[in-house]
Amino acid sequence: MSTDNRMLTMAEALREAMGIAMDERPEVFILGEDIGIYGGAFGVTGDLYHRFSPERVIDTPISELGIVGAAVGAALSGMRPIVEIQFSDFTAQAMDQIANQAAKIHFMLGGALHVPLVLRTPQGSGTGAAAQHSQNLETWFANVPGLKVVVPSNPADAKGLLLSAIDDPNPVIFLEHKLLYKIPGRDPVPEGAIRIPLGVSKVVREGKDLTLVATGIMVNKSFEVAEKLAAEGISITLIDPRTISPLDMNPIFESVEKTGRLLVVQEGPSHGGFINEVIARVSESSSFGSLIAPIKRLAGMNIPIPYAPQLEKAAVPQIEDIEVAARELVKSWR
Amino acid sequence: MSTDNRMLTMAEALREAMGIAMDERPEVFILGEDIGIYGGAFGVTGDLYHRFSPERVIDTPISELGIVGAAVGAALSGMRPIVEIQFSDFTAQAMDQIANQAAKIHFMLGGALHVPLVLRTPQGSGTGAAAQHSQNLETWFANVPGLKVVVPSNPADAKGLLLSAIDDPNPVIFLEHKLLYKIPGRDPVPEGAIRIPLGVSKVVREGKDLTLVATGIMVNKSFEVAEKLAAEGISITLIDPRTISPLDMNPIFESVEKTGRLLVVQEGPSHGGFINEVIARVSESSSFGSLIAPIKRLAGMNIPIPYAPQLEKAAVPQIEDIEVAARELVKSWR
Amino acid sequence: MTVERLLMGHPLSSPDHARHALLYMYRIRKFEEAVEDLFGRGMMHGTMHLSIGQEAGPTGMCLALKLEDQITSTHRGHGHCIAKGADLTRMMAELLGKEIGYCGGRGGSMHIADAETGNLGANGVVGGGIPIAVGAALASKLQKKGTVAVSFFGDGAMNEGAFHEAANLAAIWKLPVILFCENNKYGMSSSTETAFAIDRLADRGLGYGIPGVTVDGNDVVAVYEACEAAVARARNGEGPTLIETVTYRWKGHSRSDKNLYRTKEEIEEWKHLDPIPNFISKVLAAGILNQEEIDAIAKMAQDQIIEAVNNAAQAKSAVPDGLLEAVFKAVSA
Amino acid sequence: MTVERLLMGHPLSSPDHARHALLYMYRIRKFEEAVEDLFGRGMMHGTMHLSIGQEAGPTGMCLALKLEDQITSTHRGHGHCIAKGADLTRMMAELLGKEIGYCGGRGGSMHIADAETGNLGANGVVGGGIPIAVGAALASKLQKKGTVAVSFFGDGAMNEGAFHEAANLAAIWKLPVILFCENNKYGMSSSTETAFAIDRLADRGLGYGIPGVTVDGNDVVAVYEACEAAVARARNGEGPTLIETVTYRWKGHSRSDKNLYRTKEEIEEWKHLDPIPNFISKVLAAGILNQEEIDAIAKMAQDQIIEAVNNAAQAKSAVPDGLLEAVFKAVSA
Ligand SMILES: Cc1ncc(C[n+]2csc(CCOP(=O)(O)OP(=O)(O)O)c2C)c(N)n1
Ligand SMILES: Cc1ncc(C[n+]2csc(CCOP(=O)(O)OP(=O)(O)O)c2C)c(N)n1
Ligand SMILES: [Mg+2]
Ligand SMILES: [Mg+2]
Repeated sequence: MSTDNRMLTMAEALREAMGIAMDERPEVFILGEDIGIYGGAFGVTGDLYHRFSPERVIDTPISELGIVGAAVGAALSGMRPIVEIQFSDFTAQAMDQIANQAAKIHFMLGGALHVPLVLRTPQGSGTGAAAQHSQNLETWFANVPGLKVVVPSNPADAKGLLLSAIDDPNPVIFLEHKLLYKIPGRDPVPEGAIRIPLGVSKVVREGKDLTLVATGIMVNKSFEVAEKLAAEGISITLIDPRTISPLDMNPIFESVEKTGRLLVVQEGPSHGGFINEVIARVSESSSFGSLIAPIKRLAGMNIPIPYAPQLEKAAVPQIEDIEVAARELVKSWR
Repeated sequence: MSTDNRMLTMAEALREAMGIAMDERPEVFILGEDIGIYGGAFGVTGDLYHRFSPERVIDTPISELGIVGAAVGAALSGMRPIVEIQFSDFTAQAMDQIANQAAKIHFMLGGALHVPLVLRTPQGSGTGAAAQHSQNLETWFANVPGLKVVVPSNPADAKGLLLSAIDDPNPVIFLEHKLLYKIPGRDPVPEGAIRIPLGVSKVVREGKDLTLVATGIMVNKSFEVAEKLAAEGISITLIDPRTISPLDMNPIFESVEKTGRLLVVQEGPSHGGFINEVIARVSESSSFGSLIAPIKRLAGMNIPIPYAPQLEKAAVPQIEDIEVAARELVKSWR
Repeated sequence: MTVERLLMGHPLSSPDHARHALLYMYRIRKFEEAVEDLFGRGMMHGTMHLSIGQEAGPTGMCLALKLEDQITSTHRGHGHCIAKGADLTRMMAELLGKEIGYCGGRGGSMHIADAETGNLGANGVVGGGIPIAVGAALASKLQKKGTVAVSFFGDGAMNEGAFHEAANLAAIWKLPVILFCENNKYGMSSSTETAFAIDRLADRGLGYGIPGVTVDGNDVVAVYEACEAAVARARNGEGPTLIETVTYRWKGHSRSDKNLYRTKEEIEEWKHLDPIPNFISKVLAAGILNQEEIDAIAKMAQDQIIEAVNNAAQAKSAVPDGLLEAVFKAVSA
Repeated sequence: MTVERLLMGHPLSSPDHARHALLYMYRIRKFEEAVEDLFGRGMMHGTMHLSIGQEAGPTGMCLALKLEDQITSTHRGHGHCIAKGADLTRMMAELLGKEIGYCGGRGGSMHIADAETGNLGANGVVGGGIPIAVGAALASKLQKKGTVAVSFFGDGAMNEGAFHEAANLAAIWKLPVILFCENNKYGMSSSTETAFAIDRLADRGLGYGIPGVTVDGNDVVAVYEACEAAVARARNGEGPTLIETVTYRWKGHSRSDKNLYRTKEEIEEWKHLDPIPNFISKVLAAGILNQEEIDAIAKMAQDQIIEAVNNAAQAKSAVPDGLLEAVFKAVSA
């Protein structure tokens, strides 16, 4: 199969990355609930259980705290575990091992040990699974020093970033929007062990009227808006940070200096949400002087995600909302 | 004792509030680790165990998830529990019951039930207890819709806010900086059941050159700076939001419109930290147009809190740092 | 409906009791079948966890409970909810995202609660309801209400820290709570053989000083008898009981389940242990009801479900207005 | 120092073994006394949790371990750390916030780890180290290393969800791990009588299918024998063991403890059960060492601690430079 037409879904791309890493390094293994015969609640591990062995794709009981803790211990002992938490909402169960143990051990122990662990988990709304199965929790992790946090928006990035995350000697939280699992990206997924370094923002498209910074699934929604508005002569630079810790601000600063307008978009609730970091960094930077309009933020409502589809949609930014926001920002601040 | 000279410590003020609430309502009770005979790890419950009974001041095993969950169940059943978590770091253990249960039940159940629960816990650095006992975790809670979050900076506010929190039919996270427990505030603590509503920011002092928004212990440090700089002719409006969810922005907008300069200060790590919300709200508001200088943010370093005192101090904003930041912002943007 | 709920007692103790037990088991069965059908036809949203095959557990348990007694339930919660006496229309309406639904369309299947019948809610979090039930029992004790709380949970939930911490609190405080484990052999795809190194899950009680009993979870009579004893203990101030009911879920864990982790034969075997005919044969043997009466009960249940579906389908869909105000209960002045 | 660490075997099996056991118990005792003194004189910062009275547990356990075997420890971790063979100067330097300290002054008492001796770290979180030890044992099994992991934890930690989930994983995967509970009767102010509804904490093993043994935690010989058997089981692939050692902490939980929750008499009683004289009398009775040799060991331990304090005190204080870079291990190119 040629590289050009490898239009994988994100689930396929993630699986490919894990398979490559497991072929490369015997110390890589996966553990999680229903990742074996079942193939994962969202089918991400798929056939890895059969391709490798029950010793390398380990099905666990329903014990998030225990399995993340076990992964920490294994990581301290020469292994490179990848833990899958079935829904990001249940990282709450494992928060001590994530935030108090994995994140802090290297620093707290003066560098004596380190924790090469990847925690992959699906987040986000849109499946009708309601408040306890639909959260975006990147804000929790981003504010914990010692964690790297990745929020991929497409299959090709997901693969390259996951390979880097597995290589990384530090704990990496890998937050996958569940609506992206089954859809192919816009770009083909390169074959082989091609890595994308953590901490490099991607300029998805360039424009001169507006800088739009979006994370995860909002990158896709924003892309559609940018294409549509381009036809109307509104030209948008779309930036996908890809890793939110560390956060690469340079392309954002550069773009803001060019466009003078900034719109930031995240799915999670706005109040105290991560995307504010982008606003804060611009506000305290010298790019601040280039702004010709107030910064605009679009984010989820400050409510738990409701069940009924018509309510669920209202809770998070939709394409139309982004369009309205972008249009307004450009039009009313000419 | 006259009201004028009741210079209580924050621990005393909190204890007084709990005692008043327990006298007022039979459904108020406290549960937590070592809050009985021991009087609490930081002495906050003190003699309440003796004044009331072991049934109303319930000593628990070391089971944070269990006791917060039990408090949720009791709150659903007509009681008004106050849970003390010995260190805020261990809210990580209870995060499912806090964020997935308490916060969401009222909304998720369509209003059928509600959770009148107060979770009190000490946070912050400065005691040499290192990375797992020194975090500021308000960012986690603020981004969870359904939680109210209080960060008191002084004994009088602490008392009035805690009384309101206990009255509130919703879950309230009450984050007490542990260095404040033993020091009296600047203002006397009124006697009796005087309540301070949640969601009202306090203008601590007024000035015309700079708006300084600080939370928790940073209010005290900022106050000292404001007083010192006043002598040099730099006049600062200091605003203490007191509750960060809900967040009352009005006095902040008003002040920014007057001063044109904004400095925000929090102890917790800057990356993705809560205080960014203040920046975001100003940036997207009409007050944005009044800014004559970039917004400045001062926050903890993005590191786990280290042990040795000289390192610990370096990790979070000190009075001198606030002074330098305030001075620079005013001087270089005249 | 609520009057009917007040029936307590041994399922074989009178025709009314037998009728009640049977009606509730049928209701659960038919409700779940209707849900499956609606999902299959794309008329329902989200996910679903059906309790077909597990009807005897909640029915037997709730026959030992008063209306004021409380329960916490699970992601697989329709059975518990029905057994405790919930309104079928409001349940179905919730699943269809309607305003009259128990949660006004905000919660869906995994979050139905019913304050009137003491149901503190289903729970999307495995193990999440266990500490909550313990807290309800603590409230009962503090308020001297004399009520009992029951936490339903699956075998899988027993490996969560929440179970452990809650069980210990219940034990040391001798709380009036029943830890009701529905051991249906699997937590999603993981079997109890792989997830436990013990054979009898009720043995977990030993580590807390809680009596543990294991019963046939497909026998509503056996379940009732164990529950009745546990409730009596609880009301007497003697503390919690851990009841393990051995049962089986006929359907996949949720819609997307391909059942790769178990055999068709195993599923068929368990279908032969259907709790409904199991109870019917006892009722007939005891001569409490005749076949005609039994058929009428089945029909009544079916009619009630059809009515619930129709009512729910015609009800007004939930609208997004007021969501922000719905997050907090208003502070009364 | 590391050579010395390699001594394994029964404490009464030779003069060297007896000397080793005694030296390590004395080291722990004297180290803690020095820490108490330094804190008292305001020369140390933070908090401290002393293990005076509990010296036999870690000493007995570590006599059954190889250097490569791993441990996870607790907030009360000095004893575990010393018993596993850590360098006393680097430990003391850490407590004094020095650059040569085990954590470069970044961790302090609650976070000392020592990769060389397999100590994965003390832990400020009660129960935090238990799943980590299980993970180390999982790594040992996956890598076929043949090493054993030990998790030290207190009675209080057994009521954390972390204990439960970790114990079950260890059991179902038959991991080479030892769950070593130091039951010193209290978790801070809460007694085992109030925090548990069982008498023997080792009974918790029953719920997981893990053998549980209870031994006199002040008898280094009894501890060693139980540990030796558990280590053999673990290395044989037979899985985990839960060992409960019954012991007592003489000092308050931490510096601020006023001991209001226990009586002076109780403390005095336990002081009579001092593990050090307890072992000395056995050594003398067996004629393995004489009094003079024993006195020399006590003095050697004391001298080693004085030397450690002096070295540590003279070392360079940690400086805040480079803290930001210390958060992550550099990604190698
Ligand atoms: C804390 C948590 N972890 C994982 C899940 C995903 N999940 C939902 S149901 C389920 C299986 C539960 O098994 P069990 O407790 O036996 O209940 P059953 O489904 O068999 O009724 C899993 C893993 C969840 N909802 N919550
Ligand atoms: C998760 C957590 N909860 C609470 C604390 C506060 N705390 C520190 S030590 C301790 C008592 C621990 O008791 P135990 O496990 O018996 O150990 P011991 O102190 O007796 O050695 C408590 C409550 C903590 N450090 N971590
Ligand atoms: Mg099950
Ligand atoms: Mg103890």
